[in-house]
Amino acid sequence: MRAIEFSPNNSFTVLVTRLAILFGVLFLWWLGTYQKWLSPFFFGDPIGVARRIVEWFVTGSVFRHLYTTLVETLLAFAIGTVLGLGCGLWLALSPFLAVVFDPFIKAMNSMPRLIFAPIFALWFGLGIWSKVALGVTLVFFVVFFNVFQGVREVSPTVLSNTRMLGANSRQLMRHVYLPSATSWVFSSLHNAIGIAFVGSVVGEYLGSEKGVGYLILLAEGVFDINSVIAGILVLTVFALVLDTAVSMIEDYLLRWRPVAGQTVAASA
Amino acid sequence: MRAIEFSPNNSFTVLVTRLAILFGVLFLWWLGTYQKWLSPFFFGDPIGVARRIVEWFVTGSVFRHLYTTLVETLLAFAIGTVLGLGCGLWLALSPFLAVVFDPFIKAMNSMPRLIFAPIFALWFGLGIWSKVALGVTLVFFVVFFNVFQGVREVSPTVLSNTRMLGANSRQLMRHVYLPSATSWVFSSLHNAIGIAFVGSVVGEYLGSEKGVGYLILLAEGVFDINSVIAGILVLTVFALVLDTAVSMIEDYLLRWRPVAGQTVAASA
Amino acid sequence: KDTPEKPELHIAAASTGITYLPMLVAKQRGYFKDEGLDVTIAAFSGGSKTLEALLGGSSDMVAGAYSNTITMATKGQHLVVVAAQVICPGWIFGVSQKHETDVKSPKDLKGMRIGVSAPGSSTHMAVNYILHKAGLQPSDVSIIGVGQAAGAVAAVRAGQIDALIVNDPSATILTKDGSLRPLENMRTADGNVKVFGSDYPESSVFATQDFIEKNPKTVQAVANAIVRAEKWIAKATPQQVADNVPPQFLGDNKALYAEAFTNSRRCIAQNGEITPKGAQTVHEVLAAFDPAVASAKIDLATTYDNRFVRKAAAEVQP
Amino acid sequence: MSTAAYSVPVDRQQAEVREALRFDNVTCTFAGNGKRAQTYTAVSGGTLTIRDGEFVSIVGPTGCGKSTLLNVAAGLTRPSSGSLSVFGKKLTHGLNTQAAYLFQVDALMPWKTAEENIAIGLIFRGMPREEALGVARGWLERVGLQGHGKKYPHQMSGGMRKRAGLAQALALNPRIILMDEPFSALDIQTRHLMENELLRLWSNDRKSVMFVTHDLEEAISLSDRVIVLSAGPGTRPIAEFEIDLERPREMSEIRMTQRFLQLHTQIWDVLRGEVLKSYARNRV
Amino acid sequence: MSTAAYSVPVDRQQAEVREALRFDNVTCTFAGNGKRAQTYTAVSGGTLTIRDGEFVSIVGPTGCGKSTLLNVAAGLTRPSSGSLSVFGKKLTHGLNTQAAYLFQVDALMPWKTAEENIAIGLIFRGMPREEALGVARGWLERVGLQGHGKKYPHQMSGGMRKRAGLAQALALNPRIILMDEPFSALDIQTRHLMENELLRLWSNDRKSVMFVTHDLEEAISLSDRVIVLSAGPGTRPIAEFEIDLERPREMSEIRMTQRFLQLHTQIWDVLRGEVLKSYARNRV
Ligand SMILES: Nc1ncnc2c1ncn2[C@@H]1O[C@H](COP(=O)(O)OP(=O)(O)OP(=O)(O)O)[C@@H](O)[C@H]1O
Ligand SMILES: Nc1ncnc2c1ncn2[C@@H]1O[C@H](COP(=O)(O)OP(=O)(O)OP(=O)(O)O)[C@@H](O)[C@H]1O
Ligand SMILES: [Mg+2]
Ligand SMILES: [Mg+2]
Repeated sequence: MRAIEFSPNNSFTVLVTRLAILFGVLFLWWLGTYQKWLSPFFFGDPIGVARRIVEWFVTGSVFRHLYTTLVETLLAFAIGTVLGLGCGLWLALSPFLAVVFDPFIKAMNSMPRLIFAPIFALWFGLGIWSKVALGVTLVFFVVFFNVFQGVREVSPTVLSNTRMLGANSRQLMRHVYLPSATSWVFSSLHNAIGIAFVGSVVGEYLGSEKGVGYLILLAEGVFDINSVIAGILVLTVFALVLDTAVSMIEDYLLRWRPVAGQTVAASA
Repeated sequence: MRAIEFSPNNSFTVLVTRLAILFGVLFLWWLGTYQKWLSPFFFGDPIGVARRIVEWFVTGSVFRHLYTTLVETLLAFAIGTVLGLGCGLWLALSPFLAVVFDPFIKAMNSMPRLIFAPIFALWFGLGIWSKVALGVTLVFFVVFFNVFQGVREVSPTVLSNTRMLGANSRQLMRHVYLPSATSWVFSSLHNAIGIAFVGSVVGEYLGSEKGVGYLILLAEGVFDINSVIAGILVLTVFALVLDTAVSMIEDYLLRWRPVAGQTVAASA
Repeated sequence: KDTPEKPELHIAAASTGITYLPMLVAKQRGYFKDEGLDVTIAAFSGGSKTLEALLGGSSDMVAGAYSNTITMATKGQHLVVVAAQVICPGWIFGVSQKHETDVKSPKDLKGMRIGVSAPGSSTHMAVNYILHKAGLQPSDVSIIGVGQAAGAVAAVRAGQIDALIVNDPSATILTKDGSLRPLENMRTADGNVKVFGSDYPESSVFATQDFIEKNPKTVQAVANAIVRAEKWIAKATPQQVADNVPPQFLGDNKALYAEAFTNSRRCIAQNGEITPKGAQTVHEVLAAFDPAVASAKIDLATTYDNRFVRKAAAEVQP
Repeated sequence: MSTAAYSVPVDRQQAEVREALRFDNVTCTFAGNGKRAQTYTAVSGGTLTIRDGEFVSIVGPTGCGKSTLLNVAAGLTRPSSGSLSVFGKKLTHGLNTQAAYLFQVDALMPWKTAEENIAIGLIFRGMPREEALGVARGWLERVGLQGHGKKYPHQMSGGMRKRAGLAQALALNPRIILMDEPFSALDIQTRHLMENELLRLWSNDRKSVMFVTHDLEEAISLSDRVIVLSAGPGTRPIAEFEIDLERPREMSEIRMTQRFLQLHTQIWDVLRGEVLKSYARNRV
Repeated sequence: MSTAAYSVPVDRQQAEVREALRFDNVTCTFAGNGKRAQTYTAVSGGTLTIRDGEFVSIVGPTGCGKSTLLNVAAGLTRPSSGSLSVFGKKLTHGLNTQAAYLFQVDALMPWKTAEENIAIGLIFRGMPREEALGVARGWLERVGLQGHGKKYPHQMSGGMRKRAGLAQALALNPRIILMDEPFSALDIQTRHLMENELLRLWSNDRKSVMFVTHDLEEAISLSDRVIVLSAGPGTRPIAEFEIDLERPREMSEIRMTQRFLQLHTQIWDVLRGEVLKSYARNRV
């Protein structure tokens, strides 16, 4: 109807708008630092950052750091998700334990986990596992709270019906609770991906021998803000890749959902 | 039927079990440090911690720190929740913008925010506002992802019906989206409370002149692990108080929910 | 040459600034390797974290402040310095531009906000000591932990703190543009003596007594490499130094690094030794504010062990 | 009941236009599941008209496309081709604001009590809350739910929810009423009471009603016209019957009249054919 | 269809016990909203029996408590007082595993297609997936849904979902069948086909059926016995009618017989009274 259709399904418009925003922000950033409105001391400059990223990849010096951080993140994400899912399901299905553990879980969630970094270092060493542990403590709770709630939101009728059909508790889990909680789980996963990255980088930042957080810590010490930003940007790209993967799984698992605009357009 | 009924509604059994767990853990902790299975350097000892807490409250020295941290946390929680709710609703209702902004939001979520602490300090000063800002960046995403998803989960039939009844978008928001997303919102709030505390403590940890995070950092600097643990415990208690308040609001708002065991027992 | 007992050595570094140059140079110029060591330097965001790594067993040695060995002695942990990296801490204690006129000496700081790297850290102790000498109580000022890097620079420039104690390169950045006017300069021998009355060992390399007993050859190898690096540094030009620091510890501003080095080079130790006087001074500084240190009976001579560096000085050629 | 002041804005063209709803060659094709899946054409070339003030019933085999047509009439489903006109104006986007729609499935807001649910439409139209609740209580009584106004939907029986939905739609006093099997969950006696109530309301100011039902007797006894849909897929109206029974009609009596039985037989013949066709087609 | 091997375990006592379901003085009181709210007693002192192999219909005014009784029979709702016995055994906890239950509202799993939904009960009983899907496809055909097996519930019409639910429950070949208005969303012709199918299944091995309906003709034509419930609150069975029509019965014909009309009138008289009472009571 209009010359340009601002529809979420028009992937061309979406892409153009995204790029416009991206380059707009980059331009403002560049302009700000170039014109000294933003102190280059804190904000670096886009060209320097780009140069740094290219250099990292050309010399290959970044790979071992990147590899470390990605491994930590993926492990934290996977372990945290599995634990969160497991505990969420388990507690949601045992109301007594849920009520008993409720304050303990909330207490643990409100503990500033950064402070445990030394204890993790004690238990898991300075290698990747202490960072994974930190990441897990962050990811776990995000997933846990959503799974717990998701399970309780299962439609009582569908649940009753499935029980009447003779499902045992394992089958109920697989055929009712999990599918029904799927959108809750994925909502938390989108958050958890970012959190897992935060966990590993912060863990590295507090003490490590390699990883992007280590790079950032060193760069900060010598006021190399461009490297700090470059490190963050590189991680962000990986976070988006991971998120896309999660979204694809989500779309597949939620294919049974009603979608808006169910009728096929005449032209299709 | 059994001598003791392990039912979530039996508040006596619940309390006893909780206390049993609590004291069990405390006892193990005490035993571990007393027998030197756990290094007292890392794990302190429960009696020292208790003594420290009592001392803090008796001398009153902790109050100004506690006050600071609580104010920061509450502000971060409130602002983060409002922003997360606002953006979540806004984007969920404008599919085009949602699709466009999607990668940007995910990117921001995966940035290690700790590293921005200097920038927050620059923008917001070293007072409470930089800690609030840090907390907000944490709370925001937790709430955002859940609200965003919650709004999309609204029953299509109820939505269509309400639109047919003539609701404008503000009314749809108030009478359909918000009530329907309530359990999503609260699921995220339970997580967000903890996160807000983490945010303020970490913020204080990175640069402040008062607050519990400052106390903890000071204690860490002189290896006074008992004070570190005492600080964490005091915060945890406040987190639980805040969480109870949130749960009460939740119960009130979700009073329309079907509850299990709808029939009144004969004895009642 | 003896082969070290533990060739794969993990050193936890509290910082990787100028005062840690001997270690960084030793690593970059292959001195550790020459001694048969494969050293990994782990960077930490503060001194307490390195100690936790050490006691937790995930690091073998720590590059950190000497004062830590004294504090830890009060906790029953026996740490021993095997090589000093500096003879003065390399700090600048200054006031921000805004207070340039009204603060002429530390006693004018009453009621102001003072930035230290972290509450409870060695910078905090030093500030306490300076204030104490000026007749102020710790409660007369607010202490804010702002780190040693961008956070500290930002805090001074934005006027969020009135005074700051900081080392290089932040010190150079801040003094160069006048954001910070030094009150005390602990980067020179004179300034250092003015504040503390003697040497003030800070950055050094230490390990647990246990480790040293079990791995004397390894420790000797470390001492050899550090002393060799110190000797090399003593003769090198700032440009050479900047060229011999691993790039990730340097950033992309070599000129700044060279300049900061010039400002701080007087502090770099030449022979890795800790003097009894210096140790005494550090103890006094700590004892003035930490009752635990004041009351504990600590034999300072057990907190450092100069045997290794002396042997190294005799053997090692730069 | 003074709901008139709050009812939907009255169209200027009303007087001239004689057609409340006009389906022009409407086709609804649904996408299948997955990429390579077949589409399913529920309605194809559906052309029909509901005149202003007319009560039209739609009957047809189950699954043929009646609800789909109602969704099109409400503006909730956009046809794949063809168009819908409301009082002469093409509905190209948005909902049909002239219509109230009683859905086939439960559509009450689960977080509102029965009376709040009924009042909410009026509140949307700007009636003060207290007044709206007053009107809602009147409606509760009319649909036989007095005393149940404070119950939440999950506390009501299926039939009670249906009646609350009915009250919710009718309380708005709309110009067009779309109803999808409103009385199927009610016992016969209650159903007659409701039917009478509906007819009374309708005769007051002659709304246009599009009424989907499976009960042929109900269709005949209420309507001015009964439209029979063919079996799906590709449903279209295949027969129309003018119901020339006299009004006002009394539900429990009219079914015994000669003309009624005659019409019933006529329509039934057409309908049965379609149902059998539909069943056979599915059986293949 | 060889579902027998996977059907629910057969009770040893079966031969001796003649009562499939026995409600003993069952009372169901629901809590109101809020602390100070009144409770609502839906069923009070309900005593009734379904004999083994008997087809019993329950009729009553809308909202009287029929679904509540079925929930009690299924073990989903625990009565406030009184008890339920299944084949002579008191059901004190857990579900009634001998029964299949067709709910009044949609209860299909929205994340499974029609055929998966039908097959799932068999899969729960250990039948291999492929075999279960094969059985499910047979059932799809029987309920007239062939060709719609790959549709998700939201892609089906109301009547189609009901039929899928019917197939889901019946595919399990249970000893007790609880049905809550299974055919109300179907057109008459389809309904007759389904009713015939149900009777055919039932007569094969004489299951016990508890059948809730609003359609008195349906109740009479299917059942051995029709039970009329009183108007709520405090519903209880007030009348029972043995239906002595001969079997096998053909749906479309039986309704014309003399005895049928006679029974219809008898039951209708009782029922109408209750409905009017219920309506009047609500009206106050
Ligand atoms: N979203 C959808 N996607 C795919 N097919 C659909 C969708 N909605 C409806 N259909 C199909 O369209 C046909 C008509 O459905 P509709 O709900 O209009 O039937 P109906 O006439 O209302 O039937 P009933 O009397 O059972 O309610 C059905 O075959 C159904 O499967
Ligand atoms: N959870 C509940 N809380 C409170 N009241 C309830 C609850 N469930 C049912 N009731 C009440 O119990 C009564 C009987 O409900 P039930 O669903 O059994 O009726 P029904 O006979 O099946 O009616 P219908 O024919 O309309 O389906 C109703 O008045 C209803 O409001
Ligand atoms: Mg329909
Ligand atoms: Mg019912």
